[in-house]
Amino acid sequence: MINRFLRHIKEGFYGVGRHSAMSVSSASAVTITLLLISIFLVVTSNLEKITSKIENSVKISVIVSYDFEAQEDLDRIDSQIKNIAGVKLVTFSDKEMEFDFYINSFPEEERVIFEPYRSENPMHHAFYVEVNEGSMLQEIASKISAIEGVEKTNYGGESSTMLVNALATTRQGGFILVIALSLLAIYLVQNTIKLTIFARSNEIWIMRNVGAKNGYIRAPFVVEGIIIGMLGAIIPILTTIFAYIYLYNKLGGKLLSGIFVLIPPHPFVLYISCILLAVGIGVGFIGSFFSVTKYLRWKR
Amino acid sequence: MINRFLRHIKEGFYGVGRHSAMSVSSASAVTITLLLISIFLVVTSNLEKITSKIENSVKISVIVSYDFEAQEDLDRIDSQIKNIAGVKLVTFSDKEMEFDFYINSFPEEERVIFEPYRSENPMHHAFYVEVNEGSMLQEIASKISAIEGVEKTNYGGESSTMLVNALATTRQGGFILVIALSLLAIYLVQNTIKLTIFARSNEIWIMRNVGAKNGYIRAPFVVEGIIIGMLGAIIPILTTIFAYIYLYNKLGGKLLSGIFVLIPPHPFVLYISCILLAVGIGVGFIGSFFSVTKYLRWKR
Amino acid sequence: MIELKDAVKAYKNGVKALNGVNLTIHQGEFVYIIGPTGSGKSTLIKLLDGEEIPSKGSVIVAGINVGKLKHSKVPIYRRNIGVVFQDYRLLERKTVFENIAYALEVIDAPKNIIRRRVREVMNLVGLDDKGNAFPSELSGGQQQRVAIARAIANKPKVLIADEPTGNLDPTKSDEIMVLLEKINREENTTILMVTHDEALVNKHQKRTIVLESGVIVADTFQGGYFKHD
Amino acid sequence: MIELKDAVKAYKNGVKALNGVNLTIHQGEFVYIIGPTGSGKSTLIKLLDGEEIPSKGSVIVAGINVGKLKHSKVPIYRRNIGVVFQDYRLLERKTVFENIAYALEVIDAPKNIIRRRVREVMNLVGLDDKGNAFPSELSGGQQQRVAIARAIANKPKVLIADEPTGNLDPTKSDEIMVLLEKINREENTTILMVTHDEALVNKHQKRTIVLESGVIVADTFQGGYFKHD
Ligand SMILES: Nc1ncnc2c1ncn2[C@@H]1O[C@H](COP(=O)(O)OP(=O)(O)OP(=O)(O)O)[C@@H](O)[C@H]1O
Ligand SMILES: Nc1ncnc2c1ncn2[C@@H]1O[C@H](COP(=O)(O)OP(=O)(O)OP(=O)(O)O)[C@@H](O)[C@H]1O
Ligand SMILES: [Mg+2]
Ligand SMILES: [Mg+2]
Repeated sequence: MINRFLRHIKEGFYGVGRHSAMSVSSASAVTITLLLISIFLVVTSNLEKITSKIENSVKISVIVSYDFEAQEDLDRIDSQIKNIAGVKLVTFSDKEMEFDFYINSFPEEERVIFEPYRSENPMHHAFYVEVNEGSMLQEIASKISAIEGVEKTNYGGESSTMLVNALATTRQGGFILVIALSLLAIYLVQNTIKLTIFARSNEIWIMRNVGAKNGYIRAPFVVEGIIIGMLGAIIPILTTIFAYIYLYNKLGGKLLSGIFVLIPPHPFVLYISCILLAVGIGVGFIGSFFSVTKYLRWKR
Repeated sequence: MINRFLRHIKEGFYGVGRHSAMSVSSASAVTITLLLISIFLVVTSNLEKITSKIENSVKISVIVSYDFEAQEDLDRIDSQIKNIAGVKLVTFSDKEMEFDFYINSFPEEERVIFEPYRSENPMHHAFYVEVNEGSMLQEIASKISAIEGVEKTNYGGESSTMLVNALATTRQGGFILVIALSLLAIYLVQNTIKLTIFARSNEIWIMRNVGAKNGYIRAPFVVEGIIIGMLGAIIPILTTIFAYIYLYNKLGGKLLSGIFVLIPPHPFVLYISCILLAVGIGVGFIGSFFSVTKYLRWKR
Repeated sequence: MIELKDAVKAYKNGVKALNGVNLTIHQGEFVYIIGPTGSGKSTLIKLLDGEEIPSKGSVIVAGINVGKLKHSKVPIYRRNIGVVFQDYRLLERKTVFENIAYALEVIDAPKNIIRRRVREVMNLVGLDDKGNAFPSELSGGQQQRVAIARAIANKPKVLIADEPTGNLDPTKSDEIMVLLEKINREENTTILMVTHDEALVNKHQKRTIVLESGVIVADTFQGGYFKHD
Repeated sequence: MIELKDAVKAYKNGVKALNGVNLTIHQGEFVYIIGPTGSGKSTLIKLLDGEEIPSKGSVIVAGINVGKLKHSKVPIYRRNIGVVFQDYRLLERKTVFENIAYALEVIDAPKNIIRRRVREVMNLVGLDDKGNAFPSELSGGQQQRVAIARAIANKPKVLIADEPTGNLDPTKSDEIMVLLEKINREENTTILMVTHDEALVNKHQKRTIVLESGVIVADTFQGGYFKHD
């Protein structure tokens, strides 16, 4: 049994060598496919990280009505907000802080204009609410608006939701694209392997002629497919590791002067490498398995 | 001669039919490749349009110093700005307009705060400068700053340049990616065609045995490659046309509630279709041409 | 051992290669099948080998109804019969040694036994020095002998040979005939041999079945290349 | 017409298939080449066909130094010689008709002439009803006859045949021999035929060249299957 297993492995390696032109063709198809997948994975993972970071930084500001400024009202509103599902953090900011914050948003020389108004402070008390997921901003804001004593809510206006939605769409779209492209790419590789095996369908048929069972014929082809998948994964893995580390260091880990922070290479490239290797082996295995099976039925 | 040409064409069509399994394999490789290319083309073209639109909408605001408010100074500054290379449009906005513009940016109820100041208007005269290319913003702004009488220039602050730069980078990166992926995809197709022809290298050799010159052997294979390229382009072309028109109509021609306007489908999808068809034919031609040439040298 | 009952074989394109063949061959017999080109001899062999399924009638070899075998069981059935195909059917990417060894590997024979047996049959057909050559590096007659060696390697109960001497010179043909007769005698192997070689049939006289246009027109022990007209 | 001078052919793996062959064949001659399997007969044909290049010496056919031909010129040279290969070399994906027609299409023969000539040669070799069959649907002997038909289709000046009757029954072989003799006589075609068929050689006696281990051991007009020992 062990002997037979080893024989198939050996035959698989021989096969790669003896059909070197075809092996190179298949392996290069794997390589290109995995390079594509690698690019997509790196981009989407980083996009994923960036969007979740932005989403988290968007807050809902809750303006308290002038008629509900008593401490008990504020406590009630606070706890009511905290009870809403999806709310992460609620911070309170009183009128004074709001006024300071407001005038600080003007250039220094213009601030004097506002000082006279401090005594009759026109600002409201406010709560700032952080939510778990950017996509829930609108829903939570409208729930908060319904609380008694809340004059209005604001979450950075339309542009904020829009940005968050845009990023979410991009992320989802990107994810679907990764999956779709990976499937297409895998189909391509499978196609290539099928063709290399087609060129040997005669061989498969002769093996049956000589008394080889289907499983016996299939084994070395499958081993060959796996080897080709592994060989094809080498370049993409090395490229990913070195290119990502290089880019990360070159950019200082940031994109666009620091708004976006990249995923640190250390465990990340290892994960990507494992995924690439797994896809390579998987594609090689599946591609050769089904192709051989197909040609096994070519003749009796 | 014509006869011979027709014979090759006919043989090419026969070839596609008689090697239907292989034709399907090659054509599906072409299809996937072109689908990828199509997605990239559509995305980059729209990105291109959006960025150039954003770039164009970013203006430099030029604040005129209080000491240069005479009409002759304003005329001089105006003409000096217009002389700078890359400037597209210069519009003037006087103190009054600036004041209105400023207070209009506040909520209605707060505007009363500012009215007392209208008589002693603290605003400056200003020019608004549109430039030809977003990437030149910074350069032109600093040239304008150097003009006598200009107190300061402003172009939406750092965030504006950053956005423009980010979009430019994305666009460039996207362009390089399109080219790179197209090349890789084309290589994949060429690889696939090579394998289908490899499976027939024996045929090529026998043709030489019977006295067929290399060109004569090659012709029907090349016709076959072109046919396969064209067949492979059908699905991507139809998909592009219908999917783009559908998405365009569904989104109302806009992305993210109107900040970004999409390219109208009418001539656009036709251009894309032509490109896809050309790539399909080109890949089929080149792939088959070189593969046959390679196997022609297999034996004497 | 071999029994065909009303076997008819019509190919997909309508050609009726066999048209009702009844035939019984007993264990240990040595039978020639002769007949003009295109008379259905190879088709008969393909039926026996399970490569083609009879359109009508049945083909029974060693108690097995060959035409009814499941696709996956066909190779296992083939382990009991050795076939020399008219077109040799050698594995192009394996050497002569590996080609012959393959037929033994599939039945999980131990390595050292395989090696010994392959050397033995290579010697029997006179190819001692070609073990490492690939089929494309052999002459026509050498390829034919590899096919013979492979067919006899695992000592099958039935040996079916489709023109095993078509590409051999008279001397070599005679040697192969002597070899087959020895196998037939010593191992009691049933042998069915298609041949066009008049000289051979006349020299080594055996039961001879004559096919013509898909039907048996003579089945005689009289020996000699039977001319039917 | 055909002249080999000290032709030596050593294959890449070191096998010396031909070891200094000197041979002159004149226009219109009909020559048998016989010899044991593996003696270099097919190699000799491959040299004449330009498929292999002599390691030493020269091969000249119709004034052309075949071994020195440029790769791209080889097919054009081949239009003057018809070759029946031992392994047939038919185009698998073309029908019998198309296979034969192909040899005429490459020399840009007009369509109607091609059609007429193909029908003619198919009739000559007795394959009138197989025009639409693919090679895989033919019996061994039928494939061999397609190869013969293709080789004679464009009336070559030299016809080289490697065991053209190896898969044919004696009657058919005889018919093919008569056909070749007719072509030789009527079109003055030089014919070189490799064969193992003793009966044929004895019946249709011609100049006979005996190869053994890559050298010519006899070249005689005495006729008959020459036994050298
Ligand atoms: N796969 C096939 N499809 C269709 N027809 C076939 C097929 N194989 C053989 N035939 C036809 O069946 C008939 C018998 O063929 P077969 O190969 O059995 O002849 P044979 O007796 O072996 O001849 P030969 O001596 O030339 O080898 C022939 O007319 C042949 O053309
Ligand atoms: N491509 C090759 N590479 C290496 N050796 C070869 C090659 N072709 C033939 N040989 C060897 O050269 C020798 C002569 O082969 P050749 O095919 O010329 O013999 P032949 O006389 O035609 O034999 P047969 O009658 O069996 O066809 C043989 O020993 C063979 O193994
Ligand atoms: Mg046959
Ligand atoms: Mg030979």
